[in-house]
Amino acid sequence: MSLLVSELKVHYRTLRGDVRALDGVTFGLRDGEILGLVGESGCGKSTLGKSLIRMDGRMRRAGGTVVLDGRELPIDDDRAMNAFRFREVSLIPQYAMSALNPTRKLRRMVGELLRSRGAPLDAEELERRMSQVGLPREVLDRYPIELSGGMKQRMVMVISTLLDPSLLIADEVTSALDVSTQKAVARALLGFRERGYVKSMIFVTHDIALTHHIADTIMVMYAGRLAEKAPADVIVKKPRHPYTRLLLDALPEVGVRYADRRLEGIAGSPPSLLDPPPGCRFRARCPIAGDECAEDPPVAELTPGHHVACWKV
Amino acid sequence: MRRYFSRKLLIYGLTFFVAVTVNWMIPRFMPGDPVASMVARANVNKPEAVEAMRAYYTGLFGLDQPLWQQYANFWGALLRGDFGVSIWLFPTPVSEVITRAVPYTLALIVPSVLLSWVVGNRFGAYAARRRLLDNTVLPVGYVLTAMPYMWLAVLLAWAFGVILGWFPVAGGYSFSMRPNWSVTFLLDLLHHWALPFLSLFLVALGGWAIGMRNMIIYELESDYSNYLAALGAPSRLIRRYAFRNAVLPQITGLALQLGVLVAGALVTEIVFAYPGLGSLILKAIQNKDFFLLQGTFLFIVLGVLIANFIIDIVYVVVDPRTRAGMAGAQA
Amino acid sequence: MSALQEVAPPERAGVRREALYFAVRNGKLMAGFGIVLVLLLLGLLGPVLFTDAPNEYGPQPMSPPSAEHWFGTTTFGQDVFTQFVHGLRSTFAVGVVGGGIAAVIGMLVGFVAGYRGGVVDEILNMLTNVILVIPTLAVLLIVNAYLGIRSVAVQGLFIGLTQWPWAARAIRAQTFSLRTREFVDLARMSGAGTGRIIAREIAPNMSSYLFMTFILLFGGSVLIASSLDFIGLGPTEGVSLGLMLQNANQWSALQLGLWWWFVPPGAAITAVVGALYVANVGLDEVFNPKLRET
Amino acid sequence: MRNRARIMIPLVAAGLLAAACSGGGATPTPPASQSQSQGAPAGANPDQLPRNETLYTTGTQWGPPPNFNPIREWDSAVGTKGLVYETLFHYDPNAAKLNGWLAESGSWTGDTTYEVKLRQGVKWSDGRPFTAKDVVFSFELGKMETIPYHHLWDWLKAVEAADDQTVTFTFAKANYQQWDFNLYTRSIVPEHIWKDRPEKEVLDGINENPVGTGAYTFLSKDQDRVVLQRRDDWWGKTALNMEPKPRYIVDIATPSNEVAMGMLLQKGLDLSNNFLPGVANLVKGNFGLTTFYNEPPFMLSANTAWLVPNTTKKPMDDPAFRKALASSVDVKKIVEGVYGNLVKAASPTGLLPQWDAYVDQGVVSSSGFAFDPAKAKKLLADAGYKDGDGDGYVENKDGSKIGLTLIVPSGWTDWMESARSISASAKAAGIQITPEFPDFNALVEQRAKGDFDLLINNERQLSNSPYTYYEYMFQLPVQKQQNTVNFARYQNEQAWALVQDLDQIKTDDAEGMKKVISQLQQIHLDDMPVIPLWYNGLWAQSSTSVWKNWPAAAGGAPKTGAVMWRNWLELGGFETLTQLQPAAS
Repeated sequence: MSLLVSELKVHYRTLRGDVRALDGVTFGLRDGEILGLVGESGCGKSTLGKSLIRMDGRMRRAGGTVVLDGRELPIDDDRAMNAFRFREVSLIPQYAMSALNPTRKLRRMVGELLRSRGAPLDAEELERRMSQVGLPREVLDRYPIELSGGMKQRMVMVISTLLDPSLLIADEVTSALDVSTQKAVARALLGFRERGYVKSMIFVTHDIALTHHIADTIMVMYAGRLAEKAPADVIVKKPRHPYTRLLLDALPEVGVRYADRRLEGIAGSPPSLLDPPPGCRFRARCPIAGDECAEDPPVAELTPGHHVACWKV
Repeated sequence: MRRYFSRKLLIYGLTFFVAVTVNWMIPRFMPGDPVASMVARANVNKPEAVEAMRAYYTGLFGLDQPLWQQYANFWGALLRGDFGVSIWLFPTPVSEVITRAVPYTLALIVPSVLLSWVVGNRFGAYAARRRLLDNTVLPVGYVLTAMPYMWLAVLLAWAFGVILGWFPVAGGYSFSMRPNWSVTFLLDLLHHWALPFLSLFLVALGGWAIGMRNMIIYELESDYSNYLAALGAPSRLIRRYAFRNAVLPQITGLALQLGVLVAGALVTEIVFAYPGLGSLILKAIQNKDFFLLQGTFLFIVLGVLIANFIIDIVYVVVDPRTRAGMAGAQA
Repeated sequence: MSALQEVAPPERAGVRREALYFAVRNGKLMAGFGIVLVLLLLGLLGPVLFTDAPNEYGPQPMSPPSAEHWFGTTTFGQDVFTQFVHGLRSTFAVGVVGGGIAAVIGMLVGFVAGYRGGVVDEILNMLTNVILVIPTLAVLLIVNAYLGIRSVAVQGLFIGLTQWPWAARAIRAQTFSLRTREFVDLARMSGAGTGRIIAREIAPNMSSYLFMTFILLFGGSVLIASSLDFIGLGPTEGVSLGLMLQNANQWSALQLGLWWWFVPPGAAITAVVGALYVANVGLDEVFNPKLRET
Repeated sequence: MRNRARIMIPLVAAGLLAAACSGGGATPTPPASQSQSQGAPAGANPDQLPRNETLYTTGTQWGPPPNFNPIREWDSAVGTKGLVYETLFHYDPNAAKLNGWLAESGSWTGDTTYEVKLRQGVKWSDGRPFTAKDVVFSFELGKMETIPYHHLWDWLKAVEAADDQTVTFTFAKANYQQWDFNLYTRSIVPEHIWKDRPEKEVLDGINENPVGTGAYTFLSKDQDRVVLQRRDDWWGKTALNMEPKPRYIVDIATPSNEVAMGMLLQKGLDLSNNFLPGVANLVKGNFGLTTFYNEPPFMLSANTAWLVPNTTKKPMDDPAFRKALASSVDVKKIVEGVYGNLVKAASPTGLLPQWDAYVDQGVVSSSGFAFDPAKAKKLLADAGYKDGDGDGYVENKDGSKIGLTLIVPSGWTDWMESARSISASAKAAGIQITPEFPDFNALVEQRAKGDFDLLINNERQLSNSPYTYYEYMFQLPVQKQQNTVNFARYQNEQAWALVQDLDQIKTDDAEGMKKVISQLQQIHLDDMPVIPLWYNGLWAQSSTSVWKNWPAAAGGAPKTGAVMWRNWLELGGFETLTQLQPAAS
């Protein structure tokens, strides 16, 4: 196991109290595995992604552990985490378009970043990796403003993986791109794994269709909890959790078109995570909910690698 | 690049034209007749002599010509560097009166503006997101920037000049000195310069510190800062980048503030009897010396325009985005 | 923050309630507005409660602060506190008039230039830039000399007329970024005119920004007015804090030990303007969650 | 950026030094032209003036020294006349007599001829001898139409040099009083330098390197000062047995009174001729400051401040109204409240205390006035001014409202306060007066055109004769523009004839003068063309830290005025300098 997350609880401090954005999530990630993390807005997938690399000021770990390559990540200790960031865990942020300092030429910026982390800049390696994603070396002598959106995205991808991190978190990297670019990004990510730039990857998205192309395993989250986790094919072809099924039903044809909005097309809305009611959180919207759903459903491993949190399976 | 600068130059040229025209209009709008007041101050009590003097001065100042002629003459004289003759300091040419005063004003304004800008930016950048400093240094900054220049200046003059006796309260250099290049004299100059400089510096300092503090907080919350933090970059690097980017709006701010800073310098000079343009303007106002007024204002406008242009150039050098944009436009 | 919004989708009322919530808990905002409010009340009620004419000579010249004369008296026996409350009133008046007029012009020019763009923008921008560099003092001088009568309101008016350019610039930039937004497009497609779009769509979306601009203009006007007063270009009728400073200085108050004459007016200007600036930062934090201290 | 900022700071500092130094370095006059010819003693051009040999003065010049032209008696640099250029005589107001200066003596050799004997051995600062030709040349400059003493030639017929030491003046009409005034007022300039100057140059020239006969020469000048250096070969040392004590005089242009007060307290200033409000407190306290008197009014008197009514307007054209107005003004309140007792209330005639001998007490006691609101009301009522509408203010005889404005220049704070005070006390008598503060220039124009109701004026200084005072009051004819005198536009042929008669009386005929002056006083007090308010002080605050023996009323101290004002050095200001003693000795 490369990554082992157990019973992770992360809360947001807000005016009205703690929002339990992540409420006891357990899962593992094998070496070389790409995990697709899907769910509708507010399900906790972004919180999970952030928690693994950099919590923001209002996030707090309420319990649970994260172990990466046998070492526990001090996720709620911002300073201690620095040792792991970039080298062990890295991030391709959602905001890749604006992630680059506008007033530095890229070569200098990358150099300064690496030096600040005590790693020398291997210009040759950098240029090689850039050419692998189709970036000419001249890009390094430009300012970010001189690059197109796609170029910036690819540049960020290259930078983030320069130190060959064990775990890469790709947070909604495709949502701002058009379909063909999305595919290119997906291919590039796969290429990174093949060449060993990254060991494993968490691909956070709400686009279940795209995930299917890239991920080995897909994890569906709902309201801060794991709903279902299984190999990508299994999730798409034989989903067991009613929520996953509804998600997939909402798509016209799997793998043909992604339809962002459809995910939220399911009637009703998730419960408030401020003070969530006990029991299954999908209960209120679930077509097959029963009395037993008033209690928290355990996560059951139906077949090896296929975990579902539902009383009805 | 050429387009950018020619645009800027057009604006500055237009401004200069408007300023010259406005300046030319000042005396034509002012109540009272400068020749009358001048003659009154000369103690001539024979009516015939008064008339002779009046005619003489009116001829000298060109007030008897048609307006358009006066306006044309004004431009002609201006281009020859002739700002007319001061009435208050008759018969000294205005250009001479100004050239004598300008070094003092420049010596006061340039260092206080630049230093307060540099130091204020440092302070603000340093204090931002550091709770202790943010809660101690910045309130001081707010108080400083909200102070009327002359109030602080008078308090400083009183405390350090009259009470403690550490600094002189008037003059550009000791009244016992004659200008020379000795170290003693230079120190004496600095001694007289210190308090006016300090009051200008302090008030401006607060403004820049606060501006920078607010600016840099925006930058520290920006995406590139977050990305760097996520990659474990030390806060030193992040702050450096943020500072660099926050400085850009501060440069623009410098250009915007120039007028206010000049006004502050003028008031401060008056308080400390510093022999620069400020004291001159006050006296020109009081004595209705409109040639002198025109000259000083024109000079200030010109100075501000030049400063603006320098800032434009600096901005282009510092901000790659303007250059990149221009490179794109050319390609 | 994005997580928060995900959890509870925002509604307008909610946002407003939240702003209010943060507002009352923002120390900077509360302290700033608190000070301004106290001084404002003093300026509004003071002249009513202490009806003495502020320039009336009293029998006890040069007396230090006492129970009878809270801020002491001037060389002429005038009660400094009475002058002070009257002065506060004119200072607020100058701020409101000057800041208000500058804000209105700045908004008009900024909105129109930013929204219309093109030639209109070019012309307005050039006008703005030209006025921006001309030293305010020159214009104010002509006006002061020409009009002769210098009331507080006229002073405020002309400060306002010369102070708007930077506000216009800032508002133009904001408008520029707003005009391509969806809701503006929508309004345009539905056939709304320029004025309507500006009033209904653009202005409300930057109302907090406009308010903060006004605060800065207010503070600037107060400071400019005090400088003018000090040079002797102040209102000839009535009392203002700047005139008090000028008088105290001209009559050598500090040298003669009458600190109570010179210190309060300057301190009050500093307090009003400083408190407004502090409140402004507080407001910024309220409207802009990223800036809140964490 | 970090590195750049670090470099920037020393750069700025260096730039400042360069700027400041070029500022200082650019301004001094090249001293060579002055020192070459005067046999400069060693150390004549010190870079730092020794404090114990230097006198620091202020209160005359408010800005950069504009010119060094003695013809421009009203705005030339301090000391141009009196220290650098000299006059034929000085006038001693205490003894009321002329003292020979460049002239050893002068006398009327006939009814219309005056002969001046000049001193021997007087040299211009360029080494050339001073002769009768220079005197003739200087007075003949007045033939130019724009020269301030051009009118002298209305009654002066000829000036001739009988020999090198004798000058004879021949008059068409002998105006004795005016002539004495001219004798101690007009500068004598060197013919050999001035002879080729055209009229424009004579009147408007800067006269950059003045060559005079005086005890000082200009050493340097700058924006805010002029520095004068004593001539050790000055003729007066032997001829007059006088020597001004300060080797250097630095006259400082302070932009405002409060700055002067600050410098005085710092002991950076020896003599301040500024009006320093509240200085009474400092004199009483232990600040090392002295004034002429150590009690009110602290100062000698220099001129009279009048309330001037425009007698061409209703109701100021009515003497009864003017007298009522005079009784309504509470001058004491102004003296105490506004000036803190630094000025003295004027006597009803307004003649300065130095002219007390000319005041006819009989006239004053029968026709004088004093502050008396009841009397003012009665005078108004008797003359037919009644408050018909009950608003507290009287109306004109025809029932129309009286609303007068009193103008004083904006920024003249003491006068502004005084105007407010006058307005308040007139209100008590039922006269409505609103103070207004136009700017000085506008006021000058209004004053010249007669476009005003009331104003305050003090433009006549102490002189050798009350003649100048009454000339101011009564001069005729009234012009469309009244620029310097008779702002009230008061027309009284008899009074003007009397003033001219006074001019014809020899200055040693005190009784003859008194007789005419008594008649003039009667007219003044009966008709009140101007209302005397108070005597402005000869503002002089001295610090005793470096120089002592300043003029004072008490003990054996000098009785001259300690003053650097223009035209006052001949009235005792110079003599004061010769009486000073270093405080250390």
